[in-house]
Amino acid sequence: MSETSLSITKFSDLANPTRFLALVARILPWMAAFTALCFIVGLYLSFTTEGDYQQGETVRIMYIHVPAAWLSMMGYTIMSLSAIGTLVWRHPLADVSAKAAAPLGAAFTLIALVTGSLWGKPMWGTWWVWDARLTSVFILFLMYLGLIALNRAIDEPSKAARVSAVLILVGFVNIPIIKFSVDWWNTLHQSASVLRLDGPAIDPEFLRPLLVMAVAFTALFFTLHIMAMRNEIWRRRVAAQRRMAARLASREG
Amino acid sequence: MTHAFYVYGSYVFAALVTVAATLWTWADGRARRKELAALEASGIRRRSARAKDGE
Amino acid sequence: MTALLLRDLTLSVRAGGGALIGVLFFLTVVAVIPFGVGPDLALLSRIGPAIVWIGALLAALLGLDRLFQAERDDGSLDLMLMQETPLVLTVLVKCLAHWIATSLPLVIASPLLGLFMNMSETAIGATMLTLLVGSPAITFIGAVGAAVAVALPRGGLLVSILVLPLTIPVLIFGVSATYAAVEGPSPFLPPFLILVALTLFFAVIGPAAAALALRNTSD
Amino acid sequence: MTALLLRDLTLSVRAGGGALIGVLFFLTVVAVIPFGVGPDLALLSRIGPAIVWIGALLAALLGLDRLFQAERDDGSLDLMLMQETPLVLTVLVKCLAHWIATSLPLVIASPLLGLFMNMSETAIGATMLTLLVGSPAITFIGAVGAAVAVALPRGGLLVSILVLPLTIPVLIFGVSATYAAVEGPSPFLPPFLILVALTLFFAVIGPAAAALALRNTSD
Amino acid sequence: MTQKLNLSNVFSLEATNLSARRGEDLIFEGVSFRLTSGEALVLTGKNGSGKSTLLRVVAGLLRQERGSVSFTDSHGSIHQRVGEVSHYLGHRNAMKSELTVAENLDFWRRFLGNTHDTPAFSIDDAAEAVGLDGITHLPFGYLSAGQQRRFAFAKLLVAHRPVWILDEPTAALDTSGDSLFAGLIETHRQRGGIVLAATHQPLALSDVRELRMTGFAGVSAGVWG
Amino acid sequence: MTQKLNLSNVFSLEATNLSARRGEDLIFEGVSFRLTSGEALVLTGKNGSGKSTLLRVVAGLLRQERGSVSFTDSHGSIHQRVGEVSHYLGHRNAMKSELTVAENLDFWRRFLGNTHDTPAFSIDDAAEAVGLDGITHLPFGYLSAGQQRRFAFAKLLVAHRPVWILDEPTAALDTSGDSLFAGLIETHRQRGGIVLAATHQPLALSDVRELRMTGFAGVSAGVWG
Ligand code: HEM
Ligand SMILES: Nc1ncnc2c1ncn2[C@@H]1O[C@H](COP(=O)(O)OP(=O)(O)OP(=O)(O)O)[C@@H](O)[C@H]1O
Ligand SMILES: Nc1ncnc2c1ncn2[C@@H]1O[C@H](COP(=O)(O)OP(=O)(O)OP(=O)(O)O)[C@@H](O)[C@H]1O
Ligand SMILES: [Mg+2]
Ligand SMILES: [Mg+2]
Repeated sequence: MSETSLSITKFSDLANPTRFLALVARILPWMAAFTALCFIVGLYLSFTTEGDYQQGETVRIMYIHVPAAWLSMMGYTIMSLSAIGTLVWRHPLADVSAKAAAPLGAAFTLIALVTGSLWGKPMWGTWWVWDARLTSVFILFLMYLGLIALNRAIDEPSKAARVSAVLILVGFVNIPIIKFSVDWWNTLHQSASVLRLDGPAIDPEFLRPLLVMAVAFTALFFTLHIMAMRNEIWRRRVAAQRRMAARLASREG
Repeated sequence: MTHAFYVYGSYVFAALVTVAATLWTWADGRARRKELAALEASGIRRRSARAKDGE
Repeated sequence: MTALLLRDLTLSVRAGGGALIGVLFFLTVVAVIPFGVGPDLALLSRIGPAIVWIGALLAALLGLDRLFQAERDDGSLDLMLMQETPLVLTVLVKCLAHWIATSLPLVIASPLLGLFMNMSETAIGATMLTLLVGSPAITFIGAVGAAVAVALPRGGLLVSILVLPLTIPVLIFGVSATYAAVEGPSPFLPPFLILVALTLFFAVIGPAAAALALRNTSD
Repeated sequence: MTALLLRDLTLSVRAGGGALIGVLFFLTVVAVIPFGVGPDLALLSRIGPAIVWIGALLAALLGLDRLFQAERDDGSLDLMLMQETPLVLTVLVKCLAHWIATSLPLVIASPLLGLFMNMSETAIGATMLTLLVGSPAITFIGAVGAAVAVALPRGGLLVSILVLPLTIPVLIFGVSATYAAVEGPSPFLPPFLILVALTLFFAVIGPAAAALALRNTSD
Repeated sequence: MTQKLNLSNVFSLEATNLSARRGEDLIFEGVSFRLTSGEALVLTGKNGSGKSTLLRVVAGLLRQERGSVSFTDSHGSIHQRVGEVSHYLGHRNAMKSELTVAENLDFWRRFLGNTHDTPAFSIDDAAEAVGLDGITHLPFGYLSAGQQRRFAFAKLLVAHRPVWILDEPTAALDTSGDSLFAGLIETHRQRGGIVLAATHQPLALSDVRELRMTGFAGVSAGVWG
Repeated sequence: MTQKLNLSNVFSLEATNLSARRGEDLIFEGVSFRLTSGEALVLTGKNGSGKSTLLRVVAGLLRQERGSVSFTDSHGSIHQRVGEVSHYLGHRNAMKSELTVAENLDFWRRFLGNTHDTPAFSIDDAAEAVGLDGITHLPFGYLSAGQQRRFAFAKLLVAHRPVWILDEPTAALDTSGDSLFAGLIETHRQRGGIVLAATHQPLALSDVRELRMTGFAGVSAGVWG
């Protein structure tokens, strides 16, 4: 009895939330500072570079639309990796990571959708079309929302994490569809011009602010993600201690 | 600027969402920290913390 | 495993089960669409394949959400989880039974439906073929949702939100293959092969994910 | 009776239940139709009302077949049958709860759906109105089927065959009233009044027949 | 026990010459009994001997082949539909696993209503009476089999009915639960209630009458004969 | 009883230091036992004390928090997945009420397969063994509660499994059913089988070990500390 309670199993050893919290406390200020710096540079570049001869000033929408679109996919990818961690290694931090990434992913997807719409009105003459890329991004948004709701619906966090993990992995098929939809169907949407095998086909004039903004958005994502993970760990810690307190109280009473 | 509405609209919207997300995350963290402090104050301590005290 | 297949088929005939419901639902749809498009037969035949496909999607989803819940409610799921037979296989067979009971009748009835929609022979043939090939994918995707729904005594609704969108690619390729066969500047084979690939893909992923969900949620 | 209404609504939110499912189904269908019929906005807006109505039918049917089965399976139906409250009233309230949970959201969402389908304001208004008036009839008809399914544990299939066709008139008058409002050589009122009459008729007949079937359940 | 009873508060449950079919078989025939306030009748018999069938006939859930059941209330008027004045606790618990215990009990309390003006228990009191206070906030589906049965019984307490029809009330219960239920049933009888119970394990009740069901009352071809 | 056993046919079921959670509560902790061929362990305890939970952990239907369960077969090889060599009879009967008894049993016989080459009962023999031959053509839903439980037990006979995990097997049974089941369990043990049963009523078994569950093993905050 006493032996088991002392011996730390491999599982809980790996997943030491306390150690994670210490790490976060150390790197969080640096990450926040880096994010802020990137945004300052990125925004400066975004508004000082030339407009496109074809798209005019609206090309500036690209500097947020494209990074947000990338991050909406990256957020889901991070959730998928976490889901693997949950199912294969049963790592509690993976549960936390997947849960914390969902609202962030949803936020960036929303940005991509809205800025895309705002770009579409002047460019295509309509806010919204049911085209393959737009539809699949919309589906991604719905899936984020669904996963958030699913997580809330199950009151047992570890079970919630395992169930969501399965769905996250199944939903991952949507990511390649988003990425390659423009190649598979000829749609209104621009095809890939930055992330291509044969190098970017875009003027460096636009590429520079785009890349800086992409880095800034990514840094923001990770900063918020580890903050949210820390919150989630605290939340569970509070829940565990409350439960313990209730039990001890009822035992005495 | 041509299409200023769309350009600024995008930037304002993106700013709103990112700032909201940041504030929400931060506020959530503060609330959790307060709860933990309250629990600590009411005498419920973490196992490891207790162990350190040599309980 | 044939035992399971036979049992599920018997059950679907005996208890509220699918069989004709898809076809009936479909007939209702066919009865209503002409009001929208008017007596324009050309138009009707144009949207025909899409309508048949949507009907098939909806029909496949009817009752799918209870695929595993019914088993859980009477305790059979426990015994199935305990067996040596890979759970994936059990899930696969259950999907198959569901498909035979609800989607296959629709595939078989689709020529009749095609006639109602004034579709050409090629269109009818192509619809039938794509349905036959593509509809299993819908069942497999739905099975994942059904398996997750078992875990949620309180929230099966969410599952459909999560899983339904995944069927859209199947639909898109199914419909576009059919149109390619009929009108055809674009060739028929590429979308059709993608459809086949999707079905095969989900035939692997679907049961595997469903089995994983079932294993992780039993209590 | 409000207790029953509230409980059923709570259940529908918690357990696999309706609430948003109709709207979601609908969104999926809408997202898919353009892939099928092509991004032809005029066509889309023409078939819009029919599609919204079909969505409503489907939403109403989802889960309706288990309206009383779930109650029987856990024994609640026995207690409901024993009460002094007229059984008709109980059935009516259960129908109402089902309608609020599954059809009403679709009615409320129909303007949004109409926008997606590129429908005109008149069309949207007419669809919403006819849906509001007509969809209860579908629920009432379905309730009869659900009750019979409980009474005949091994004849659930029959029920859908018998009951589903009854919904076709509702659908046809609903859709034709909408089109009359939009395009209109034919006047709007006659089909609309028939729709109202149908709903009132089934509001009386449906619960009465369902109660009768439940009283006569075999065990 | 009857000394406590006010005479104006005496009612009775009467069954005359009942017979019932299940499928096409006659399960029992010529069953008659009369119970007045405070009396209890326990049905015993082999599996499949028709105990549950008789209870369901009395509750009005199954139509009898012949005979009649009636309830005479304290004013002397006769009710044919005994179900309306009865609680029925069947093999199934009639609770939704998705709802919490409190939600379930609250629903039944309001749905059943307190037709007879004897005060009923509050939900917390009822939970305490079945020995499970403090867990009414849990979803019903999260409880163990015995806990579920206890709360199903608590349902009888939250709304008053003079007649209790109980089908194996103590199934899945531990010994403390057995005596708890016996106590609750005794209290109900002391307040003038009538109890009709089917059971395999002897219930620790005082002064009960017993009816032994034998099952399969014989082949009679019914109207086709 | 063990004298009948061929030594090469001796297997064992071992649980070491098991603990399990339900919801977030630790239900039991440090449960260990070892059963060899022919032995039986009976779990007792109050309602909600964790009997069913332990059985489900052993059957592999619920994941333990810590500890392990293993089965050592007659060749000495160790299986981690005890479910595969076990029959589990839970609170629910795992039979479809729309199908006839024969169809149900036949399905389970073929689905479960006879993994161990000990011959199993035919469907009619199994029905006879539980005392209900002649009604296997009825739909399962048409049976009385006790009859349903008997046929659920018959399921254990139509395919052989060395370990039987029984959760209140005799719930809803009459006294003759109790002794019938006790007999069948004894026969299984004499053939070398292992039995693990949770029950409130004493089972008429010879020479059983008993494990008393106490429920709620204590507070622990888990990894979140
Ligand atoms: C709501 C509507 C829109 C959505 C959901 C959307 C979504 C996306 C997504 C997911 C990406 C990333 C694709 C990748 O990495 O390959 C992307 C990239 C891009 N989008 Fe959009 N978009 C929308 C509207 C628009 C509009 C209207 C335009 C301009 C006319 C536009 C121009 C671009 C460009 C130039 C890229 C970068 C492509 C690359 O270089 O890889 N988008 N969009
Ligand atoms: N699905 C579940 N989720 C959460 N908690 C549960 C669940 N099932 C049971 N519990 C809790 O676990 C505890 C043990 O339950 P278990 O079913 O093992 O008890 P038991 O000993 O079998 O009781 P009984 O004699 O009533 O069958 C109970 O307190 C119960 O509330
Ligand atoms: N729905 C039904 N349809 C047809 N026959 C039925 C039905 N339910 C029960 N029977 C038959 O009626 C007979 C009596 O069943 P009943 O449930 O009344 O027995 P019981 O005395 O309650 O038995 P138990 O102790 O097992 O609960 C049984 O032989 C059974 O097979
Ligand atoms: Mg009975
Ligand atoms: Mg138990």
